Amino acid sequence: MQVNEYKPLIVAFCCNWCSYAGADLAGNNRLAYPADVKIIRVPCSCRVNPTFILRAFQRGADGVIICGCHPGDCHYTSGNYYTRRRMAALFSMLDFLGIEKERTRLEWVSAAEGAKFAATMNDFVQTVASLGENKRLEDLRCKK
Amino acid sequence: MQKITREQLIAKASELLSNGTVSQVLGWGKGEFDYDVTPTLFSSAEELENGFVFNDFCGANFSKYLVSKAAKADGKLLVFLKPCDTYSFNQLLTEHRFDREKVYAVGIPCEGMADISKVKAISGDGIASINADGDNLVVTTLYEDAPITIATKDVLAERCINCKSKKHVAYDELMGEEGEVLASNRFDEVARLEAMTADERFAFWQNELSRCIRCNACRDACPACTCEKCVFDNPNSGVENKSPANEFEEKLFHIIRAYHVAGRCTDCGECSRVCPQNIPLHLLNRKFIKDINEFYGEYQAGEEVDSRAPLVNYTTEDLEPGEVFDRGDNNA
Amino acid sequence: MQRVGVFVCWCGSNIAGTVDVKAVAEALKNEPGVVFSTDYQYMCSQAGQDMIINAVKEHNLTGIVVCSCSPRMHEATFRKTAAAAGLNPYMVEIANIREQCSWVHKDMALGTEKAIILGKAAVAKVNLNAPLTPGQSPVTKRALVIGGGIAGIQTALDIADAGFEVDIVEKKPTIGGKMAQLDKTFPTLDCAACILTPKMVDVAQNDKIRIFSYSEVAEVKGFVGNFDVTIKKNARYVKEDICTGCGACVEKCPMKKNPNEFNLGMDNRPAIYIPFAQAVPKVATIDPNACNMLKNGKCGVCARICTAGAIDYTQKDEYIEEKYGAIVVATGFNPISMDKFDEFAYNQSKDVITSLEFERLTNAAGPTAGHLERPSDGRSPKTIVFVQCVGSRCDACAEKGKEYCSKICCMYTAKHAMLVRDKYPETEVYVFYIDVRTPGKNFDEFYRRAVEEYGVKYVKGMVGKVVPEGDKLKVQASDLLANKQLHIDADLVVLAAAIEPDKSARPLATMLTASMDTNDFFTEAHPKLRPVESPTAGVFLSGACQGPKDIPETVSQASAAAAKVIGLLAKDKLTGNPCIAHSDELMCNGCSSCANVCPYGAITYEDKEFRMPDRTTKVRRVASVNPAVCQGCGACTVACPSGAMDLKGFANLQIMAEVDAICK
Amino acid sequence: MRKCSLEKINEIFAAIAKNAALYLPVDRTDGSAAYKKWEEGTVWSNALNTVRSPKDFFFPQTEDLMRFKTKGKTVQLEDIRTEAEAFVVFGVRACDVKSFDILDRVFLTEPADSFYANRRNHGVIVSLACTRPVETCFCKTFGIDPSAPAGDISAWKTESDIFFEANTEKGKALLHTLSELTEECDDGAVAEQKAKINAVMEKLPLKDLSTKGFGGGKTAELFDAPEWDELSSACLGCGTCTFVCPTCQCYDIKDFNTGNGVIRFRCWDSCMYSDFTKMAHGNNRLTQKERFRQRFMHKLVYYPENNDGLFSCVGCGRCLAKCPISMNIVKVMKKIGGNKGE
Amino acid sequence: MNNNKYLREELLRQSGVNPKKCMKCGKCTATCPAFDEMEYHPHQFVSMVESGDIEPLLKSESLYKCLSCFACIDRCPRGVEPAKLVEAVRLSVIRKQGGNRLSADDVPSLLDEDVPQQLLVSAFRKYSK
Repeated sequence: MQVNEYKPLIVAFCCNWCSYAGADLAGNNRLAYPADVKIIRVPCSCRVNPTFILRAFQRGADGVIICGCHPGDCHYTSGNYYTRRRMAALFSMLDFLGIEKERTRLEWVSAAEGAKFAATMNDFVQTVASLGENKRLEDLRCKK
Repeated sequence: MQKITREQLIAKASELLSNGTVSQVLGWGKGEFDYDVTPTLFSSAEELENGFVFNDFCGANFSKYLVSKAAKADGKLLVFLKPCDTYSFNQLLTEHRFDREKVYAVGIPCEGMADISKVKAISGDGIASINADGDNLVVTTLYEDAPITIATKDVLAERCINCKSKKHVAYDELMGEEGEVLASNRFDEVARLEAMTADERFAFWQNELSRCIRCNACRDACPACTCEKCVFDNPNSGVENKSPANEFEEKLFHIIRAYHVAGRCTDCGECSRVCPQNIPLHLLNRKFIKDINEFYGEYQAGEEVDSRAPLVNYTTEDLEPGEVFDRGDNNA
Repeated sequence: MQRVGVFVCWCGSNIAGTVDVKAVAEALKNEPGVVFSTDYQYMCSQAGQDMIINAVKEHNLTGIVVCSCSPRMHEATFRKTAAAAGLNPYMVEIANIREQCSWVHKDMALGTEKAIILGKAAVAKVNLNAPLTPGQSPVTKRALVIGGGIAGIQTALDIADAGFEVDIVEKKPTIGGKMAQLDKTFPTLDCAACILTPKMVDVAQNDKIRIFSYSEVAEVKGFVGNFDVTIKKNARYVKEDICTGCGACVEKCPMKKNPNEFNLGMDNRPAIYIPFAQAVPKVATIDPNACNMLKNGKCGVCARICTAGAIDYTQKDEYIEEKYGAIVVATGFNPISMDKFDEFAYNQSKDVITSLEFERLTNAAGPTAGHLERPSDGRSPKTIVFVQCVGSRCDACAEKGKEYCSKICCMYTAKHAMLVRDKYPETEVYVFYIDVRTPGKNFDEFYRRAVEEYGVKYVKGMVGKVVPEGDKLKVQASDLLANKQLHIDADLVVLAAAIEPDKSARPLATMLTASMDTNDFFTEAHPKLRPVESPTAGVFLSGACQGPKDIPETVSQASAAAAKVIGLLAKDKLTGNPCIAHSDELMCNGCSSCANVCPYGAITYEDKEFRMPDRTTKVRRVASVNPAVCQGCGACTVACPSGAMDLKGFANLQIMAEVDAICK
Repeated sequence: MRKCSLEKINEIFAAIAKNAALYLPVDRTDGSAAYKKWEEGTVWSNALNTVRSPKDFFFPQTEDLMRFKTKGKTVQLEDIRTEAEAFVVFGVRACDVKSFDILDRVFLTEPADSFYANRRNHGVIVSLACTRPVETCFCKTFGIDPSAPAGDISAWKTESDIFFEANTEKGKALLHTLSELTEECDDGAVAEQKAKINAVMEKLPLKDLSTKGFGGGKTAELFDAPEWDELSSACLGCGTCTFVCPTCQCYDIKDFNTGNGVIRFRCWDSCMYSDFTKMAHGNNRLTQKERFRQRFMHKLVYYPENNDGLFSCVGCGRCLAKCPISMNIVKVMKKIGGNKGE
Repeated sequence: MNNNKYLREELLRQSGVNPKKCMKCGKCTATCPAFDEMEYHPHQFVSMVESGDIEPLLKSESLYKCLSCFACIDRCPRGVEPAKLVEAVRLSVIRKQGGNRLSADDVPSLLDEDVPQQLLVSAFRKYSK
């Protein structure tokens, strides 16, 4: 392993009912993914405010991923449908501002999909790592 | 030149004042020069005669004032609404921001409003007077001996060039003829930016937003931004800030500002009109509108009262955020 | 800021194997607010919990962070521990350093580093925690059942049996629903009336149950435990409490030629009628569209004949307001209209009928007194063709029909075919099927008997068209197994029409803020684990309003819904989830964005007077969240542009603090 | 007085830029002008007015004051003050130059604001006499002669030449470095230029605007003037006027938590904002009317009261041009001042 | 089979038919007025194309017995549109060199007072390139 290998910082917002449980299942099955992924538990993916995502980037995150129940399976029946619209709009806007679209992602991971959770995280970390450090949405004050 | 005249509007306002329909009139007040008008409340025919103006520079959208002024008015408040203003009017009604019973709305036709900076670009600065003459503006300046004639259509504000509708979607009474919803090219500039590479877009916005001085004029003039307290002014919101300390905060403010009005923005263009640094802020709003139209079907905020804004709505078949970018590689 | 205690669990070697727990405890000592930090082998053990309780007392802790397994595992445990230590249970935060750290990262250094960061995030969050108390609301110990079919009847009986009052609202003049119209029931072939009518009588005689027949739900307000319902009792022009159901008026009414709904229009009834002999309540009803007295003020025969004086031509619709703790929807189903299926000539020939009409035709109480006669000429049919899947399993884009399988048709068709062959062995019976679906106890055996013992001719294929010709119905069909086209001269064609939810369900769903699928079936709170509850708290689902169901399934769901209702009504107070949304009135614009996205209708608006800075007052519309209804998803918090709406336990500032801690 | 042909102006700029950062107005694509750092190829704008005033160089919109580093539970204070680099602001109008008199009285009065003082000490202002006053100009109202600007060096531009006159030691030193590029001359051409400008000044629509009725001691008279209601009625409460104003000097001090410490910084604030000077009890000016009144009372009454009659407006006209609703100090002065009714 | 795979894709693309939607109810065949004339029936077209067993269809007279009455399209509960598939198979044969079913030379012999001109025109369109 290289000593100075670039380690991206990934913030993952996971809904309590599906994706957080999916992450737990990945743990139960010992399915490894990089420690760069830090999970924040939210009741539903629809709790994720765009400001949280921007804040993560400001504070030095290199990628932000939101995970929720599959469409139709939301614990709250429709929360993830709102998430889907909000994130489609937000991600498109970030892209419009020239911010790498690969740094943001929305994935549906059910409580039974531990393997999908690990695979998704592995893929996302790799994608973000290949982009390098987040320069376009960083706040230099937080790096001093 | 506007099809409706100051005199007609004063006559209408005076009539409504005298027959008791309204107790106050929200109109354009005379400024120091021929192009600077101030939204003003008038209570009598005399006040109107002295201070009311209507000319090619009456662009300000009055709808937002209804939130504060209608509640305070004793009787009904008369407001003159251009077609674009009526969309904001409806949107505010949808959001229960003022009492419809307190307002008497008169729809007036609009031929497009002039942008004084475009006038100055042609005539030079030092404007002494501007008068409308048919389809032209006749400008005299401190430096030119002869009056300069400028075609009004050459100095229309950006938002008027791309006017989306000459049709009023709300009024109690209509003066002049009703117009049509127009097929405008208002998304062309957004499409042009979309066609750029991400790097080019980043450079474009970096340049534009770096000029922001966070005067909040865009927000404060916006008829969709009527929050009792804006998150950016609220120390408990976690995102409060007063000045853009760096590029991040410039972006944060403008992304969230546009996001908060996404689906509610009627594309009135006030944000760009009032920006002292001429940042094309309306492009951010239009990007959201364009996306919403393409993702979820055409939606015009304010077209109908009580319509549900797309971001507080959904269908089970909506596209995934990942598919947003698959619709055609816009970097290709 | 809190006085935080950090407790790092080893979980034996589960955590300690890949995370340096001592280093984690040490690192977190330096976090703001942390006054105590330690580690232990099994934090969830009694010894571990005692350690927490002692530390709380010794260090005056106000907040607890446990770095351990997933909160889905032991959050409840540690909340109880906190409560035992005298803290508010919601002052606990868990850092998941097992499932989401030690088990997925093999490198000790990386694992430890991440565990510290997760711990920091939990500390940052707990510093902003506030004690939360679940809201409590009283429960009105009475249930409303909407729909008086077998689903509603069973639910009502079960609830009443548990000692709670139940009201049934039925829009027809009698309860009984579809089952009352059936002849026999599969797979046992016992008579529907024989098993249903005793239950109807039970309902009528149960003093806990009130029946609002010929009534509808007009308005629903309130929330779980506290619904305010307005019931519209349609004028039936007969005083229910006086009418004895003797039937003299029915006999004497001169306006006899009105299509009899109960027999699906296959015979007539008078303007004043009792739907059937076992109707409950057994009282007459006047059809205002048929009664000459009501229409023209001429007649009055029934009033003269009624010795009890029950007739009241001046009766008006009546609105009754009642309070309920729970509402059960049991609005049932109807066969779809056959109007669009021209190929089967339903509208051209009286001898093409639906299966429900067939039921009436074979029912002893039906228009033919149970003799199988062709509706057109009364002859007994010699050849009968049954067509399966008419309007079921259609393409979503098709203009006619439904996408789903109606589920009950295979079995009732087998029943019909078998009964015909049993009673009229000389009759030829064809059943055209796509698949025969018989998943149920004794179902396939039943179907096999129809084929093997009763000689019903099952043909794999579909009827392409039916053409009336003379007194015959020319049926053109495919026999896919023989690769043949069949031409049958039939006397009767019976269509297994798809079933759909009752039309009253959609407006009802809107009133209840209960969600529906695209087919207008009510959706369950969870398709597998909460199949009899609607996502709207306090609203339960019984029978075919939730999806196609046969009788045994309906009855079991009805009892299940009743059990859920009983469970709810048995409580004196409802304790909510304290992690719910709340709105800051000073910040709220009243724009309705939050209410638009709320899946539960938990947000209402009221006009409130506010004192303005300039000492004037202003009335503003502001949102308020009903704590009994809110489930705490947080959709509203993001929809709210002003940030007035926030979620307790997952507040904006708390989540941002977590983000900050993770990213620093 | 020294002069130089305009043809050689870029050589002048290059010479200045050799020793100091040089800022001058440059045209932007949107038709406005803004100060930019000069580098080879930068074209000096003919426009006089810039959207933002040169006060930004001495009192920037945000400025870090100090930093705390936190490690565990220890806090370490970091002094981040540094000597400002030498810089020259070139082409400052007479009105904008005057604004520094006003800012100096606020920031340099003991206890002096060391951040501002630092920049003032290292900055040289080269002013430029007006060449083309416009309709929004009213500097004369405040006794400013646009043809005779102050500054470390005053400059005049004619069709062909540019003239310099040093007023301060700093100015002399800078002008001295330019001696090879400039030549001594008389003030004939300058006098001619002055006359030209003054002739235009007579044509300005706001030439008769007077400060009559304002100044120290007028608080009681003006504070409760009924006109404030009407004047402030349309005010949106944005900060445009404040932020383009060369004399507005209010700021807020805020902390930014970086995760590893705290940056204490100051940033411009606007008395038009609802969260301006927020105190423990909340805000002391609760309505937009009060906030609006504060701005103009400060400029026209409070400031002169404390500063020997000096008004804190220089008539630059920026707020007239930029206010989204075209409400401005001129309208206020006309409505409630001594010119009332004129 | 590779060739068939290509042909299958091509037929599905041309016809716009998705045979996977078929639930094999046979209503198309039940309703087909040309059933007796046809060797392969509408439902067989659907299932055979789906399974790639297309050769027999290419050779079958059924291609020219289909009346294109579209009854099967109208009646199909799943919106599969078998007639479009029959059409696509027929076209794939006709469009090959020498594949014309009806050539201009054949027309004079078919002329008959009882046969409407229109019928010949449409037959010509249907059976040749």
